[in-house]
Amino acid sequence: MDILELIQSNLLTPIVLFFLFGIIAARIKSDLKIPDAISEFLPIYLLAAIGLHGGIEMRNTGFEAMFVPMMVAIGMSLLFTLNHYQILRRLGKFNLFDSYALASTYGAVGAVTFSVGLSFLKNQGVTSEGYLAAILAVLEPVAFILAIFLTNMAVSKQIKNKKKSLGEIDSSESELEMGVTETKSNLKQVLHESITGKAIVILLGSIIIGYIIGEEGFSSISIVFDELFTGAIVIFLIEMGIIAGQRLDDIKKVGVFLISFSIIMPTFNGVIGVLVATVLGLSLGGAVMFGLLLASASFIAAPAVLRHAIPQAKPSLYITSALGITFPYNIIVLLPIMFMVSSVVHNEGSIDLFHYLSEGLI
Amino acid sequence: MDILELIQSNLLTPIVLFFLFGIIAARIKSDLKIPDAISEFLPIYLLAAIGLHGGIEMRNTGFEAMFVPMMVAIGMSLLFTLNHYQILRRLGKFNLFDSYALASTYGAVGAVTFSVGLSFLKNQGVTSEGYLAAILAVLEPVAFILAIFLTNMAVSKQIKNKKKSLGEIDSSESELEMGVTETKSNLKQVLHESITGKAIVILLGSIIIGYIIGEEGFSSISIVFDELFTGAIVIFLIEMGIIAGQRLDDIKKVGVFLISFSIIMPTFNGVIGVLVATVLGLSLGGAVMFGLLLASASFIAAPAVLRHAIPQAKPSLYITSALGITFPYNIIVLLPIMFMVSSVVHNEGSIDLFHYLSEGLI
Amino acid sequence: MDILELIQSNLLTPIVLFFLFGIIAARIKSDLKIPDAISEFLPIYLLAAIGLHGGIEMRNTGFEAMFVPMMVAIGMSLLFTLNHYQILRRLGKFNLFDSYALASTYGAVGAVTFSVGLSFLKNQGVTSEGYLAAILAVLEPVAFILAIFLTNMAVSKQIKNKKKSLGEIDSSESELEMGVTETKSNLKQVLHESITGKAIVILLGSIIIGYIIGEEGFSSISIVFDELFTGAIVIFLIEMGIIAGQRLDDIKKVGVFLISFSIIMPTFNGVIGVLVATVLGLSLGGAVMFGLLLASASFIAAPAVLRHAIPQAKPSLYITSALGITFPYNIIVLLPIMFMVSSVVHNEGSIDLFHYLSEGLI
Amino acid sequence: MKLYNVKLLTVTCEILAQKNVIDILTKHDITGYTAYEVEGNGARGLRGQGLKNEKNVKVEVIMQEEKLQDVIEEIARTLFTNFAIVLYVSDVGVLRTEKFV
Amino acid sequence: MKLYNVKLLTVTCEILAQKNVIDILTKHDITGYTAYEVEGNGARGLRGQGLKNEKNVKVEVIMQEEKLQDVIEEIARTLFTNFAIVLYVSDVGVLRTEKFV
Amino acid sequence: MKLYNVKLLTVTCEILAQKNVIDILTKHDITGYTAYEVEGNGARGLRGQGLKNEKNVKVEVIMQEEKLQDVIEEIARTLFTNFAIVLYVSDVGVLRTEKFV
Ligand SMILES: Nc1ncnc2c1ncn2[C@@H]1O[C@H](COP(=O)(O)O)[C@@H](O)[C@H]1O
Ligand SMILES: Nc1ncnc2c1ncn2[C@@H]1O[C@H](COP(=O)(O)O)[C@@H](O)[C@H]1O
Ligand SMILES: Nc1ncnc2c1ncn2[C@@H]1O[C@H](COP(=O)(O)O)[C@@H](O)[C@H]1O
Ligand code: NA
Ligand code: NA
Ligand code: NA
Repeated sequence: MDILELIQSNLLTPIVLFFLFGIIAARIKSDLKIPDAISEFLPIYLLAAIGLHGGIEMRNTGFEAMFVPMMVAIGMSLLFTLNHYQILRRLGKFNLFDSYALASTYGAVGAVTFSVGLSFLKNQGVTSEGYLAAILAVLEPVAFILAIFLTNMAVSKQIKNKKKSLGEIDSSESELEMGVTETKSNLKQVLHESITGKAIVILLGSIIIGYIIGEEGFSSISIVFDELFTGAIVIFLIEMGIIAGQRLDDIKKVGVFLISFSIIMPTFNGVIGVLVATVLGLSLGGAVMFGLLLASASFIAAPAVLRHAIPQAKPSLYITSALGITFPYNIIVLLPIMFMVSSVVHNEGSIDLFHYLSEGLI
Repeated sequence: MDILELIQSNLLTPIVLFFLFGIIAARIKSDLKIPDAISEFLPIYLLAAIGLHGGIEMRNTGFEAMFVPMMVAIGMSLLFTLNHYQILRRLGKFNLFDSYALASTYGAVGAVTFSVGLSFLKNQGVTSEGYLAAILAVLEPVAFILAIFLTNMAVSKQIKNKKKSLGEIDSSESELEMGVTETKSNLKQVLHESITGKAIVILLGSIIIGYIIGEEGFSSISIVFDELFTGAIVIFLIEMGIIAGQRLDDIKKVGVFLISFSIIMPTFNGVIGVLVATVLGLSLGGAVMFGLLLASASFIAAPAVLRHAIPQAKPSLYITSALGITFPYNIIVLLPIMFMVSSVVHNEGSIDLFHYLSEGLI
Repeated sequence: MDILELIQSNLLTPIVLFFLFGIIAARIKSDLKIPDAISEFLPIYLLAAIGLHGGIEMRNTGFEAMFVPMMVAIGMSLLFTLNHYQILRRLGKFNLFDSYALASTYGAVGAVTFSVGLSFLKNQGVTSEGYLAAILAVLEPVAFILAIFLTNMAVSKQIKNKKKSLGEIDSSESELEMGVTETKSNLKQVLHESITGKAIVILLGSIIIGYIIGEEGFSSISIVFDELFTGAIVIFLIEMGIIAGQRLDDIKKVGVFLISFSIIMPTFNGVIGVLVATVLGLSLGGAVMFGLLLASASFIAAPAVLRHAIPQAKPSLYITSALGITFPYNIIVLLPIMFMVSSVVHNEGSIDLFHYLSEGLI
Repeated sequence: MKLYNVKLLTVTCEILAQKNVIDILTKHDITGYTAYEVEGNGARGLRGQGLKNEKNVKVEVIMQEEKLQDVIEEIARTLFTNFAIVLYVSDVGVLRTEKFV
Repeated sequence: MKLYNVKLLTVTCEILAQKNVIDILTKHDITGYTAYEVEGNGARGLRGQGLKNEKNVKVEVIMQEEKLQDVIEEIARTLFTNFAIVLYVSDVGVLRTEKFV
Repeated sequence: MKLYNVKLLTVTCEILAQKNVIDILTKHDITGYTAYEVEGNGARGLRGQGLKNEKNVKVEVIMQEEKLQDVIEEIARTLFTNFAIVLYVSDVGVLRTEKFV
């Protein structure tokens, strides 16, 4: 199966089709809507299912194997966030706030994307390392914390410079100090919010519970947390499609640069991720999920964190690009591409890789 | 099994029992209630399940077989709507607006009734043609569009007559023209609303997706969209029972004529439907579902369309009769009757039909 | 397996772990929350499932066996409520209103606790008598009705005494009569509310429906109302854990006396319940469930009834102790204890009981 | 179009007191009202998280000034002691006074 | 900070009339509004139980006094006869009048 | 019963700014408030469809006139630039002024 065939066959799965259906429903201005309570519950359910599954796997395989990939993932997430910032600020000419907000949105991970990835692999009959769920949990706040830290540093610096250039005026000084203090408490608050955010809490909790109960304890709830999984994603993706569809008009406003960024950057991050994971010894499926973690952008957690941490950044930019462009691209196009790349590097060794890649991709 | 036995055995299924239970809960003024989010989600789910199922069937059987039954169904729906109007306006002495609103409520179809019908057949171990889901989708707006068109024609005519009898007064003229223009935009808006209404959109979308994915693609979500189906109807019918029960007091207000209409008309339409479908070559189960389409009245879509299209009509009339009388009658009594009729005409040919029918019915 | 092992193994089931997880999520001030619509729907679902299951069982076994245990349960519930009152009023020095409210909260039953109990037994591979669901339904209002009756008697008496001591002042007299009349209508209203309360209505309705449809009729909905049961409890217990966790701070306010009461009283009631049930001939599992009924406190129905019936009582007392202390204690510690006790008395007769108990408990 | 002065009474209270409030209105022959669930904080602590019964509700009633005093007096007398409740009154203009008795 | 006097128009109506109300606002170049679902009782009976379409909605609009008359006149003329609807106007103070046309 | 004049401050803002608003209230020793989710339209576009974080919330606070100026000043200064937010003030009468500091 070549890459176009794989994309095509992925396109014709219920998950992708119902997502596209949601987009169309929104475009023809249908009043179709999954009620809020359901669409707020589904991510919690999906994360619990992912976590339980990951925890059970880790009980079987131990978690020593996890540390190197996790450290590498954290490192790459930080590196990529910095890289995004440079590109957005220098090439994209975005202001400091938007640049950091976007950089961390793409440095962070998307739990829904991860769910779709797991379903995709299941469909391909391929498994992945259970500890990737733990990496998902740990990776969630990393990029945000970096971006918030750097934003606050930059703001402090700006303020100090302003202060110098204005001379030392008393009233202004107290204001400045207040600003810096606010900034600090800001970071502290965001740290707390990130770590106690519902996504991380349910994910980590479920991993631990999965680890404790194992296959046997899971059996009584496996129908809910395993067998209903794909159907639940389908229902959630109808709503995600509707929301993405409602945002399509805004895409024009984000500009050509950000549109390109939202497609090229995940591709780059994702393929690098697959290759690095392969080198680290992850399985075919594991490398795909590792790549997907790095390729995905956050669109549920991001606004919750960034509106408080960098309120000056425009949410219309980071939500629209992450949900309206990158998410569809990732689940429809990039996932099969990364699967292809991973298949190649897992079967044939890394020698022929770039040769093969260029054939497969173009 | 004779017809009374069949009605009795249908009465003792979970679906019907929980519906009756809902009615009783409402009558004793219990605070039992299925939360809104759940009862708004369930029809979407049911329609998705119906659509997927229909689409998969059509993939197996092709959709050429669909066109004649669909055209006949549309024709009958239009004819029946006109017939309802004459009966309601002439015999029932309802005003123009209520007559058209009621006529189209009974000309339209009920998706919930359709779901219950599918479950009823499953229970009887009988299948039906998959394309009936497509007919359900197409039939949804037909009766409304006709009724709205005719209402607007009638209103225009009334206005013109008034205008003539009053002579040409300037100020009145502009008002009249405004009226007509409003009417036109009204129809256009209703057309759009009908076609983009959530019921049709999810139903058509799911049919297409079912057609694309087929049995194989469906397998990963069949537990959600097939195995949970009957349980989901049960939960939804608790709420429908509660709402019907709350409306029982209003039944006195709708009057004896409308009560009789709400029972006799569906019976007539439904039995004719079964016979016509049998002539068209539909299976035993298919003929029942075809009859059910014509027998059913709309109580979820109707208010959404009619409040905008014919705001002068009293919703208490059409909702109460459709949900409070016709729906219970259809799922408890008429469904077994139509099943009996269909069994007879499918087994014994149409020669003995009326003889047998009169025996079975009385 | 000794009692500590059993507690430990119970501690490591998904239900208990997710409950503890919810508590932790609340303590670290996570924004995790199961949407209201879901957490309002789940008790309805659980009660429907319990009822159906009980009704089906009763169809198999007949319901003659039910009457003696039911009468005994009612008697014990009334006796225990009176006992609670004496302890709370005399030893605890609570005021009349709080004493009656708390007494009936602990005299009443908890449907969620019952659900967890059923799952616990399933996990242990033990069954219980189906008619216990009917006892659950009947027991719901009993303690409330008694407490309300006694409260109103007490209030009337107080008023009469006051009246006597003040002499017969006209204006005061009419006020008094009004008071008594209000009290009566109060009791009438509460009786109606108790019996038409959603918990009882859905439970009784489902028992009857289960009885009517039997195993065969149930098969089409067993996936929803049986196989999803444990998973649904898990989801519900996340939310219960969150709410219990939010109330942990209030526990300090309820005082040492009430904390001890919330642990000792259920233990006493529950163990007595197991022993009495065993004497009455209930099975191992049935005796545990019987004990659990008497041990459990009501935290969903109680506020709804008591706020109207005894508005002077502080809900912070009875909700906090029932949900924050007794519920966790019951499902984590007391359930295994009662199971142990029931195992002992069912296997070894009652001779060695106290010897064995003291070994097992200490 | 002329706007007539009437009173808008707003009662924010725990959800289990809604029935009591509406019963008082009914007793004074007032049938029209609007209600919706809210959350809030007050003397009786944070309300609105957790169990449905622990939420608040707002009940809004447009009424003629004459009835106002009796209604708020009865609400204050019967509900202020035992329930989480807040009540306020504002002036509003309506088109059809006949709708609001 | 100075508070400027503007009008707050509140329309409580059946949910299916919400679109009509907002269309009227749009026609008068008013785009800002706030809306939420409510339940209630009135001349057209209890609303808010049961089917979504049978619920009520409140639409609140802060606007300059100039536009008020035209808007309420049009709402009254086109919606009062056929829909469950109640409308009232109150005085409020805002900081930024430029936000409310 | 005598009604005492106090102020009702209403803040309609994006849900993620709710915490900021309540923090400002707390800073001014105001603990009582009522809040509920709404949807709406304004300068920052349609809000209330889609993701929970993209909804609005209304926060209503009854308070004494003295504190009003400081509170709205701080809300205006810290939140007006970056958040979807609207604020208005009205006059209401309450029975128990001691409840509203
Ligand atoms: N100052 C206030 N402003 C607005 N709403 C309030 C205020 N104080 C209390 N409330 C509301 O009234 C409810 C009951 O108040 P309380 O009886 O003081 O607990 C609270 O839960 C809030 O929803
Ligand atoms: N007196 C009133 N006070 C507050 N809201 C009212 C009042 N009368 C009616 N309403 C609201 O307006 C809706 C429509 O009223 P109506 O057209 O009278 O049925 C009702 O369902 C209530 O939500
Ligand atoms: N004129 C208005 N009347 C009522 N509510 C408004 C108005 N303008 C804005 N809002 C509400 O305030 C929110 C924020 O407004 P904005 O900052 O203008 O986007 C909107 O989403 C509406 O809910
Ligand atoms: Na990423
Ligand atoms: Na029909
Ligand atoms: Na008990």
